[in-house]
Parts: sequence; structure tokens; C-alpha cells
Amino acid sequence: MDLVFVIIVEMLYAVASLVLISAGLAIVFGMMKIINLAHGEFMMMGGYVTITAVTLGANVFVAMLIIAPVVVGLIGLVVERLVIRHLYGRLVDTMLATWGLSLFFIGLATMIFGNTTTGISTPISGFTVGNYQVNGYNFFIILIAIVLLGLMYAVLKGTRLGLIARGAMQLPDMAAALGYSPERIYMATFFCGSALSGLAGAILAPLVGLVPTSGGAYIAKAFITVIAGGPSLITGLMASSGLFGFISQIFTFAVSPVMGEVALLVAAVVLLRLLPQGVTGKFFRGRL
Amino acid sequence: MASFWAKEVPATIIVAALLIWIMPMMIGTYTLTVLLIYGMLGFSLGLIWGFGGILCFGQAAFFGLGAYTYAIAAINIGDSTIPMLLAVLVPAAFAALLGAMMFYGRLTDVYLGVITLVVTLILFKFISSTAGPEYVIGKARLGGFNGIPGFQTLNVPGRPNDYIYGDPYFYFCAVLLLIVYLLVSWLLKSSFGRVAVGIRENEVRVALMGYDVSARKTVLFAIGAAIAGLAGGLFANWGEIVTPNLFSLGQSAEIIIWCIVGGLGTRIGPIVGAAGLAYLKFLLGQQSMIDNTLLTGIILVLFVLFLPKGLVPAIASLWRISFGQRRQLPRHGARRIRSGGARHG
Amino acid sequence: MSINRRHFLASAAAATGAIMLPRAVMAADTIKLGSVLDVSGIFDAYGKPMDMAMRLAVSQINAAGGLLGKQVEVVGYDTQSDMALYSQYAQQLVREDKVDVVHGGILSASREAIRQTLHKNKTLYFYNVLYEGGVCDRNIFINGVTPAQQAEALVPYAMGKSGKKVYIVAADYNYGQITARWLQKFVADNGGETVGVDFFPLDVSDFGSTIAKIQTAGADLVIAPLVGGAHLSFFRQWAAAGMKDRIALASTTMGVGNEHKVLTAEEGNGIMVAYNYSQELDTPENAAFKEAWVAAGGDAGGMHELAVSNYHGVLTWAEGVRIAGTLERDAVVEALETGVSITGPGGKVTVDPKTHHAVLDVHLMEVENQGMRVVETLPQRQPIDTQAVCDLGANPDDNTQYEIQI
Amino acid sequence: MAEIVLETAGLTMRFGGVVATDNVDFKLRAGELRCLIGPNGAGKSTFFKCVTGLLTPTGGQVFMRGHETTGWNPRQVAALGVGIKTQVPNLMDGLDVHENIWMAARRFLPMQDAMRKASEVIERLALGPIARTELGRLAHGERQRVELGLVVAGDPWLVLLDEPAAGMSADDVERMSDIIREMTRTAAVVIVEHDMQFIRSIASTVTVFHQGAVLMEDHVDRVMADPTVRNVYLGKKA
Repeated sequence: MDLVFVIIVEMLYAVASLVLISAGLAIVFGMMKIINLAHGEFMMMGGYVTITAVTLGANVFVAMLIIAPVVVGLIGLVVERLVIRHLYGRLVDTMLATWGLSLFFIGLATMIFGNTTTGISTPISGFTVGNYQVNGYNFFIILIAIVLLGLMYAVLKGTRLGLIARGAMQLPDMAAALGYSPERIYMATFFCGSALSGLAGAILAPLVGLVPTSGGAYIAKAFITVIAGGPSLITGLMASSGLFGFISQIFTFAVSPVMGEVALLVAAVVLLRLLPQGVTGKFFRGRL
Repeated sequence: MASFWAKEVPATIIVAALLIWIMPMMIGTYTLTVLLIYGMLGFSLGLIWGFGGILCFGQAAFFGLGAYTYAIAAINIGDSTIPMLLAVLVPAAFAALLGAMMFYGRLTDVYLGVITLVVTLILFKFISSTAGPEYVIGKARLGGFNGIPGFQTLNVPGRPNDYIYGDPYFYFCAVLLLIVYLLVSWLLKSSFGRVAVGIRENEVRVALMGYDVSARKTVLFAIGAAIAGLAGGLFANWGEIVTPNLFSLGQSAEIIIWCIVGGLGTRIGPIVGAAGLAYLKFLLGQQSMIDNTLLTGIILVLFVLFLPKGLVPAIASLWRISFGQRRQLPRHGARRIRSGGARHG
Repeated sequence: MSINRRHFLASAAAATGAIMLPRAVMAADTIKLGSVLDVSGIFDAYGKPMDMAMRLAVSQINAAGGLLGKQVEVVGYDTQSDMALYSQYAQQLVREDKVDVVHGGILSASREAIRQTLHKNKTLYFYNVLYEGGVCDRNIFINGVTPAQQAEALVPYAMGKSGKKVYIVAADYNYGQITARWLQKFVADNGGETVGVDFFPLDVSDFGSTIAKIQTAGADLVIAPLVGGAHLSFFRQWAAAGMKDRIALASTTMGVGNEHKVLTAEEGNGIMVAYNYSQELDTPENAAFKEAWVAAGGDAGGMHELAVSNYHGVLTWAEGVRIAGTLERDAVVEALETGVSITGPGGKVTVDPKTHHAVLDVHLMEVENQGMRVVETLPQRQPIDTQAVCDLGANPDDNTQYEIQI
Repeated sequence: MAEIVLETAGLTMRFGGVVATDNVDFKLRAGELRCLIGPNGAGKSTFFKCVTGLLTPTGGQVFMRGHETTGWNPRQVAALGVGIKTQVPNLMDGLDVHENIWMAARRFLPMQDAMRKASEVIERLALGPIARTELGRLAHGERQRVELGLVVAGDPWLVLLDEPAAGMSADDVERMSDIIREMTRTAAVVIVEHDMQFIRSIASTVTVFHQGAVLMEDHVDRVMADPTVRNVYLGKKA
């Protein structure tokens, strides 16, 4: 019974972490039809910002929830102004340019922080469930993922900004017709996306050993999750994260972690073959 | 077609012969050999991406598959001839299956990218986790992360003890690349090649003409994989070890960068891009002031921003502006650069 | 940064030399030591200090008058964590630079990528890294510890401090697989039981489910030969789940790249390890080494097991050359095969003539406040695993990496 | 009576709750020229897409020269020898006019014959001066003409055109009607069109669609005179 509880927690955690690592990419892709392949490096930078802030004496939660997203968001803004904005509408070119950026940031981080693994310890201690010890931080991540999804929903559904953003998603000219500069909407979107990537990196930092190449481990998963989710931002994110998190954890427990990863990938291939437009391309159409 | 055999083939052979003669005086043949192999690998993606419009994020999968196929077969067979053939055929067959799955499923651009990327990841993860003694094919241990060393390297067919290595191996690879280049040139001149370009330009139109687009893309994809597999087999012979890194995303990324930098839609561009960047990496390894990853990243970003068509087309248009027929400048100056007449008869 | 620039100037000079000058001009008035290491890319946490240690050893040799009256010149290449570059640079070292010895290689794959090239070209090769054991080749000398050397010491100690039921979580590649087998053997030999073995690819960084599995199995002790940055997450998540006080933890790899300095004191304290080197070793050689390291511009806490191994390797080679009185490969090999010893920061290191591996001191240690406190020193452990399969005295032409059957 | 080359029986297409094409029976004989007209949303374009295979109908059947082609994809339909032009111009922009037309001819002819055929089509459509110009650089009218060239080059026995005259100048429209009349010598032609001027100039039989169904079918002059049609279609327009 305790084991079942532990497995459920691990499963929820797997889903939540997929939501976290994919959210930034999903926003940028959903709104701007841009695949940001430097997404993983944005997460990596979020991690480094957190660690640096904590060593400089900041409270760990402030560092994770405020400093890291803001700093990474600003970096994203610079990237958008310098590189991305020249490439709107050129999907493949943006992928290549952001790929280049990802290499650039890896190199930069290596020069600044060196390649030695760094990290901070988890701010929440573990606790006991029957005969098991569970990582308390898992609950924090699950909570953050739920809050994040709720917030995204509220912003998109309830605010003027969300309305404009949804309009821009449907028809890029829509916003312009309403008198908003699409350029500024894209800037804002890219800032938000980058900030979310930074947040995800920051929150996962205490769980992993951080190196400049850490981002590579996330980008493939995030990319797959977002594409498999399909056109609906929030529903798609939840559906594909739920599906992949569930499948990979089942195989991880039943067989081995490798099989968990492979199962996730195989599921992605099968899913895309059956639903080439992603889950929400077929089901839950028109949802957010 | 006539001018192809009468002019282009002899001209290509002469230029290639000159290069094969001159290059070893400047760069060691061992390094040159791997540059040629990378050139062939870049060429394979240049063919399917530049002429077929198929952006494959997993060309490294076919490269690695070719290398592993060679290594495993060579350990089991002990003579290099059949393994070399298998290194071409296995990736081609794999690509045909994968391609059929994707193209008959009408997957395009990003979705195609995801699937090829994911398949590469699966192969990488699988091969990396085969360190245990239970992963054996015939006499060959897969070896996991450490790869497979110590297999039979290239020998004169039927004589397993007469190795082809060192300088002769360089000439072997050079001639092979030349042959592949000519075959692909011929393919692009043929109806198949032109229809492939048509598919790149407008898939729907070509289907509306009654061509089987899915089948044609699958075949082209398989041809690209066969060339990548050949490069993989050659690489295995060169390095005398194969490791899962051959399948890595980093490797795939490099191939794409080679094509972008060299120039898509040209035949020579990806070869030049591959050899040039690989040599640059080799030179950079001899210094340690600037981080090499950082530099590669900057190069890619700058190319996408300022030279999205790549080096070879840029140089060609510069050449045309400087030495071309001035009278036609207004019309031709802004024209898309053509692939050395590849799309003409 | 100043270090980097100095390295750059030195290696750039060497590089331009190699490219620009005709071969005849490069007269053999210096001894050339070739080095191939990952000084950038994902393995540079290992490679950078190794490079530093190698250069330190060479400069000390030169400062003491060089070898055979000549200065030693380093020809170093950065392989950028790319296996293909190992092959290329090995060829470059052998054909263009014509070096007298090659030190380097970090991963086993990188060693295998260059070993045959150096063997064919009769260029002496030193591989100075802790590895899975079994390489049997008269052209190579290896002075890292092997699994049996570690496991033989670590297992009884760790079991004595915890209990009989052992769970093994290992990196999924040759080193991890082979180490796991040795661990199982020594667990059984010491009357224990292995209740589970899990292997993880090097990029797995999520261990939550594994931690649950370990608890289900009811283990008393976890031994974790995990490798690299991603795997460091295990130790972190282990602590985060509050497991540290419930189940004892030991490792044969944690710390070789100074990972224990990344973990906080609370996360790392109490992890049991067994290596040849610890910064906390209280010997005059280690004190001198640390002082020289800092004097050469190195980070005071930057030296680690692999760096020290590389340092030992250069010293061992130099000793062999001195005894042989020549750089000629066969003479140097024969000199080394007399059982040459040096005493370095990690203690006395002796060449085992039969296997070309090292007989060395293994220190049992516990991580304490980001350091490794030496609990017990087991002097001069034989590389028993490789000795079981390799006898270069009897088969001097052997050239294989054996997989040792236990 | 000439052979029936195209026939639909009860052809129906539903999108969710909306019935775009409702139980349409349609017959076309060899050599016939037929225009499909109707107000926006009348279902003529949906009908066209179901016939060409761009959409799979939810009910009913399509026959071409007696073969059932229901649910075929456009490639299979085209491979039968049916020439199709979609509403949005579909051309290979990076290739020149000759290459475009050659490719269409090559589908049914050997290499050299296709070359000859391409030259012949170019001459027939008066595309000679722009034969070596890339499609991406051509004006709209020229592009429409080239697309007709692609259709002609395959020597089709059935031609399906969706708004071939859209956005063309008066000169271009006139030339277009000549080409289409020329086509009818060897093929049956179906045209979806808004431009009544154009329809008159080619003087065809007209099928009027209204609310997914066929309202009437007659010669263009009589259709234009019909009060019901005027009411649903022309009346609105005026």
C-alpha cells in the first residue's frame, strides 16, 4: 500500500516535471510557431543563476521563483532582439539559429562556471510514508506545476493580454488589426517563455548535478512533449505530459530506467504516426 | 544529359584528381581521410535536405548504423567486403522502413524532425546501454558506451590479411567519394532527381500530377541513408573503433551545420562545409583559449542570420557578379543560386 | 585565465610549429611528451586537472635538469570530448610530431581509440585513469586503480559498518558493469547478499523510482559506482529523500572528479569510498604536490584522483627513461618491467611487470565536510583482476582487453 | 451518346453538424464542358474536392470512366489521366516554366518525348518568352496559365479546374477561355467558377449549387435567365 502511494507520487512528479520543462517551449511554439532549441540552455542558465544567487546569500526560494525567471527572461529578450526577430516565419532557420545559440550558451557557461558539476541542496526535507522515505521536494514540484498551469489558464482566459495572445495565436495579423504591434507581442511572449524555462531550470537545480551541458537532457523531452501535445497550449501540454510521464514511470518501475526512457520515445513515435498533428490536433480541439 | 557525360563528368574527375594529388601535400592523409568521410556524410544530408526538402534531424543514426553494422559484421565474418556492403544496405533498409512510416503517414517539417530526432535518441540510448555481456550479435559484443574496438579493417576482397590502410585508404575513400558524387549528380539529372526537386518545391502539385510522392521520398531518404551508412562504414575503418557517440544528437547537429554553412541545394556545398568545419575543429583542438563549442555556436548563428544560403552559393554569386555577363545582371542578380545547372538538362 | 593563456601560447606555438615547419627543422633536441585529453567538452572536469597535473610534472622534471640532459616538451591536444579527435590526434602525435611517449585518454573508449595506433607505431603509451581493468598490451602502462583493488578493500569495510544486504546502482557501461560484478563477488565472499543491481545510462538524472526500489528491497548498504554530472543527482536525491540516515552509502567513483566538493556537507557526509588519492592525505609528498600545484596557478582544491594518476604516470615514465638511459621504446619498457617504483602524492606506486598495471596504496575513506577523511590505508594492493588474465612475461605479444570472468 | 467519364451518386460531405454537400448526383460525358456555380458556401468547392480526392466524402460514390474512385487520394486520381488545378495556385516556384511543364509530361511519357511535349505545350500556351523563368518570379496571370499548361501536358481525358480565371485581367481571361475550348477537343472539363463573364465566353452548360445540393442544370444563358437562380445567387450579388 505504501509502495503504491510512492509509485503514484513518483508518477505525478514525472508528469509535473515534464510540464515544467516543456511549458516555456510550449508558449514560444504555440504563440510564435518557433521552436527554441536553446530552451534547454535557458533552463541550464536558470539553474546557474539560482546557484549563484544562493551562494551570494539570497533566499533559495526567492532565487528560484523570482531571480532566475527574471534574469533568464531578460537574456531571452536580448536573444529575441538580436537574433530571433530577424527570423520570424522561417521555422527551420529559427531552429538552426537557436541550435547555434544553445552551443554558444554552453560554451559561455563553460567559460564562466567551468565544467565542474555544481548544485545546491534541496530546501525541503524528505519524510516518511509507512516504510518508505519520500523526497519532499517532489511535492513542491507537483505544486508548482499545478500553479503554473492554473496561472497560464487564468492569464490566457481571463486577461486582456491573454485575449490578444490568443488572437495572435489564431491569426498573426489579428493583433495588428486590433492595433497592437505584433513585434511587441512577440517580445513579450519570448520573454515569458524564456522566464518559464529559467524557472523550470531553477526549480530542478536542487535535484540534479548542474553542468553547462545539462540542457541537452531536457530539450529533446520538451520538444517531443510540445509537438505531441499539438496546437492547444494548456490541454496539449497536460495531455502529452500526462501520457509520457505515466508510460515512462510504468516502465521505469517494471523494467529499468533505460526502458522508461525508451518507452517514452517509442510512445512519441507511435503517437505522432497515429496523430500527426499531436493529441489536441485530434481531440479536445479548440480548447486552450 | 549529353553535356553531363561530355563535360561535367570529365571536368569533375579532373578537378578531383588534382585535389587528391595536391591536398596530401598540405594536410596529413590520415586527417584528410576523415575529412572526406565527413564530406560524404554531409553530402548524404545535402542530398535529401537540399534536393528532396526532407530535413532529417537524425542523419547521424544512419551514419552510426553503418559504422556499427560494419563493425559487427566484420567481427563475425572476418573479411571486410560483405560488411562494407552491409554497412550500406542495412541503413538503407532501415531508412526505407522509417521513411515509409513517416511519408505514408504524411508527416512533414517539424513532425518529421521530431520523429527522426527521437529515432536517433532511441538508437543512442539503446546502444549506450548494451554494456552487459548479454548483448551479443554473433561473436560481437556491443560494448555499450565504450563501443566496439578491434574489428577486421578494410582488406583486399577475399584476402583478409592484405589490409588497405594509411595512404591507400585515403585514395580509396577519395575515389569512393568521387564515385558517389558522380552517381548522385547523375541521379539529380535523371527524371527521378528532377521530380525529387519538384517535390521539394511543391509536394501537392507533384502529387496532383499523379506522381507517388510518398514512395519517391522514401526512396530518396533511403539513398541518403545508404550514403551516410557508407560513410559510417568508412569511418569505422578509419577510427578502428565505433562508439555510441556516432549516434548522438551532437553528431546530427554537426551534419546539419555543415550543410547550412556549405550551402543547401548545391552538391559541393555540404561536402565543403563538412570538410572545412571538421578541419577547423581539428585546428581549434590545438589551442585552448576560446571554448570550441562557443565558437561553433557563433558560426552557426552568424550563418543563419547573414548567409542563410551558405558559402558555396555566396561565392558563386560573388563570382557571377564579378565575372558574369553584366548585361543580365538586373535579372540574374537577385535570382536564386542554382546548383551548377543541376536542375537543367 | 592566465593559465589558459599560457597554455594557449604554448600549444599554439607547438601547433603552428607542427603545421608550418618542414619536418627536418624540428630537430630532436628535446624529448617530446604527447598528451591527448578532453580539456573542453563534457569530460573536461576530468581532463582539465589532468592536463594541469601533467604539465606540473613535466615542469618539475625540467626544473630538475630534464631527462638524459634534455628538456621535456609537451605536445598537447584537446580532444574536446570527441572520440574521433582522439584517433586524429594520436595519428598526428605519431606521424607528424613523432613524440617519444603519449600520456592521455580518459574514457575507456578513448583509450581503445588510440591504443592500437600507438601499438602499431611502437609509441609508448601511458593510460593514467581508474578503469575497469583487463587491458593486456606490452606497449601500455596503466596506473589507475582497478575494480578489484577498490572493491576488495571497500566491500568488507562498508558491510562491516552497515549490514549484509547490499544494493548496487551502477553506471551502465563497461566500468560499471565490471565493477558491479566484482562488488557482487566480494559481497558474497564476505558472507553478504546482493539484493538488487540496477544500471543507469550516463544521462539518467532522475532516481526517485530507484530510491523507492532500494527501500522495497530492504537493503542495508548501497554501493554506487555512478559516473558523471547527471549521476551526481543520485547522491543529491538520496539525501533529499532523507535516506542518508537509514541506509549506508558507498561508492567506487564518487570523488574521482571532486564530486564530493559539489555536494553539500549534509549530502556527502558519511559516504564511504576507496581510492588511491585524497587531498586530505597527510604525507610530505602530498603536501609538496599541493604546494606546487597552487604555485603553478592551479585551483587549491582542484586536484583529484585522476589528476594525481596522470602525475604519477609522468613520474613513472620519467623514472623508466632514467633507468634505461635512452628513449628507445623497448629499453624503456624493459626498464619499467624491473618493477620501478615512484612515491607520489598518492603514496608508493610500483609497476607490476606481469600486467603493466600498478601496485599501489588504496585508502579507505569517508566523505566528511566536503573532504575525504582517510580511515585506513591498505598498502601496495595488487591489481588482482588483471593479473588473473594477463601475463605479459609469458605472452609479450598479447594485445587484448580481457573481460575478466569471475 | 458519349461515354460517361465522371459520375457521382449520392455524394455527401459532412463537417461535424454541417452538411456541405448533400446527396449530389452528377454526370459528365466525354467532350463536355461544365461549369459549377453557386454562392459562397453552396458546396461546389467541397464537391470539387471530394471528386479530386482532396477530401474523402462521408457518403456516396464517385466513378471515373466506370472505375469507382471514392476515397482515392489526388495522386491516384491524377494517375488515371485526370488533370487537376486547385483553387490556390500550386506550382513549383523554384523551377522554371519549362521544368514545371516537363515534369507533368514526364509522368506519362518517356524522357525525350516529355521534352518535346513540354516545348509543344509552351508554344501552344504562348509561354515561349518566359519558358526559362522561375515560377516564383512570374505575375499572377502567367502563373495561372502555367498551371493550365501543367494540366494540359498530361494529355488528360478529364480536366478539373477550380477557379482558373480568378484574379486575372480581361486579356488573360480571354486567352484562358481559348485554351479551355481547345482542351474540350480531347477532354471533358469541369470548372468551378465565379466569373460569369468568363463562363459566358466559354458558353458552357452550368450546374448551379445551392445549400449543398444541385439547384438546376442547363445552358448558361437559360440559367442566367432563371428567376430562382437569380434569386439565390445573382440576386444577392447585385
